[in-house]
Amino acid sequence: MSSWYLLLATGLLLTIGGALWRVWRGPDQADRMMAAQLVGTGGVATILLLAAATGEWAMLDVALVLALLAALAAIAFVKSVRGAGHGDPEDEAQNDAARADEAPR
Amino acid sequence: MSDLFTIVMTASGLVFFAAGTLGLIRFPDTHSRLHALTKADNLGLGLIALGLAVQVPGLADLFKLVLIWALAILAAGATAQLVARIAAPADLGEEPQSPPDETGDGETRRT
Amino acid sequence: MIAPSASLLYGLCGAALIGLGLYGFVVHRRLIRRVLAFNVIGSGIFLLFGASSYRDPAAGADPVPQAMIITGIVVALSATALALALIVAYARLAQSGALPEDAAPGADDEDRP
Amino acid sequence: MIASLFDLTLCLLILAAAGAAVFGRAAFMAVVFFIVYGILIAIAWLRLGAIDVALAEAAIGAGLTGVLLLAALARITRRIDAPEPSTGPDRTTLATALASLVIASAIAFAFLTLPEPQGLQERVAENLADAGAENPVTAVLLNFRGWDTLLESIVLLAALLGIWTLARDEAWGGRAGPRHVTRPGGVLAQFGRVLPPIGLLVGIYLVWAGSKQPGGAFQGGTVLAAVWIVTIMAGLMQAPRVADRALRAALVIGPVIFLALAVAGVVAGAFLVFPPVHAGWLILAVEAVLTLSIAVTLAMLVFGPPEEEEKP
Repeated sequence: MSSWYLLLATGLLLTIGGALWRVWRGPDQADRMMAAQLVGTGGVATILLLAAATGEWAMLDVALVLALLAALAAIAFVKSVRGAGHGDPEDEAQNDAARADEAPR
Repeated sequence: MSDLFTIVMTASGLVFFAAGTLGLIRFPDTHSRLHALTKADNLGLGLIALGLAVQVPGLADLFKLVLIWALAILAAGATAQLVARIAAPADLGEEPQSPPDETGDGETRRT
Repeated sequence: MIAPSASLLYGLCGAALIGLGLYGFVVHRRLIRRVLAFNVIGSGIFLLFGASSYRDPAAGADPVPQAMIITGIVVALSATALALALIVAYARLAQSGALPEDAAPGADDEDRP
Repeated sequence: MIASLFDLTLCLLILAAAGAAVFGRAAFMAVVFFIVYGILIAIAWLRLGAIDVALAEAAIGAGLTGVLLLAALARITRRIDAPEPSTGPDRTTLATALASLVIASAIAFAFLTLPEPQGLQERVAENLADAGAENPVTAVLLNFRGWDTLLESIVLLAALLGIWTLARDEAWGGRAGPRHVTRPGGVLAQFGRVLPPIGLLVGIYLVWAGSKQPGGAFQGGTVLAAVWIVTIMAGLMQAPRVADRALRAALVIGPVIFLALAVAGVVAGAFLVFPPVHAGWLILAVEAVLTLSIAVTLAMLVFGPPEEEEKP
């Protein structure tokens, strides 16, 4: 069983490699960020399989932390696109305010 | 028996991951690539977690598996929404059935 | 053929990372790229350290290097935070992301659509 | 054999991500690659049997560092002069590449010719019973090499002070970092409501479990800091004022109590020595306050120096 898990995990790494290609190609920043998101999900799945392969189930905690913080970078990214990194990516009116605010002081 | 279940489930999980990556590489624009990512990958993760659920030694580990999947779905749902809103609207031109982009103003292209 | 051990592969990977980071640290003009390269050097050293303490997997992972690496990761983060804050403050004052003595044109970055 | 295949693939991915972070043309792309790199390195630590390190790397490398870099990049690029055209490799680049190659090869050679490993596993295992923690890494961090941890918590504070000195005079005392705005009831605000309860649970669990299994004050503290950062980025809370007394108390309570216990150890025998009988609860107490201080300090490091508050 252990070999099976490792084989699958290697397969997952290859899909992560595909995502790396998309981070490289872009073309948009959004593409790069979402591909990084896939690496996060794939990484979580890889860790689950590693835990099963080695029987070290404490590794699940690492997957848990990774899944918990998966959104952190993406949120920082959508924030960074608006204003000085603190705007609301969902609100047009406040976007305008944020843009006005970012004019040189 | 449970080993067979695990093998089938984890293998199908990998298939979904592969499909997601294929979509990420092959789909023509940002918004359809978002679809590939958020749906296929989280299904793949769910299948792998389900397959391993019959192997974990304790109830706590089972709970962790469920929590991991729930968190991954939550994160993917929220971030896909947010990133889709700021993705460059040029992509939308090729995709008429997409909802109108409320906020996109092409700022993603700036840097 | 004997399969290479995990420690061997990751140790060599760590050495290569140090080389990569060193190159980027010297060549890049933009300060934020230097911070990235510096972090690559750092994690390469950690990986090398961790791998060299895991050459005998039967004995288990050595807890002392692990503890030191955790300390190192946290210190690297605080150094990165300070460096980035300095770079942001510098960019605000000098309207530039690179130091004046590095002003000669070189490989630089641009996000292209 | 399959294990080696996995390790080899992972090493190649790590090198690809690091290479792209170093060689990539766009700064944003380099930052994204660095985030990806952090995730991959965390997996590598699992393959080296270091689950504790993997936890720290997952929380810091893949989580906090990404936020820091993206926020800094957003603030720098707005002010930056037009990017300059890239030129072909000149003599300096070639010389640097050659020098880096030589240094990396020398390190690889040194690694390959290391003498037989003489790890400290056995020494640690022998003394684990008196250490007050069953997880050997926690025992090393808080007991055997408590010095490192004590000084590290002070290094964190020093870095924060350095960042705070970058505040402009008129902004001093104000809230750390920019004020985040979000649409009430929007996706981000909702996400910011759902995540913190789970994150708090996970963070505290990691600290509590850290005495027996992988986890501990640093890993738990980082998760708690990340949760706080999410709440503030979602606009549900505001960062505290840097002049706030409660904030300052939270920043120093960890190092202060650790230091006080270390000095108290002089009475029992030596500096920074926990008597074996009491080591268990003493370490738990130090971990609890350290977690608080580490979480608050890390979050404040990410928020940055205080800035002028926006006029509503």
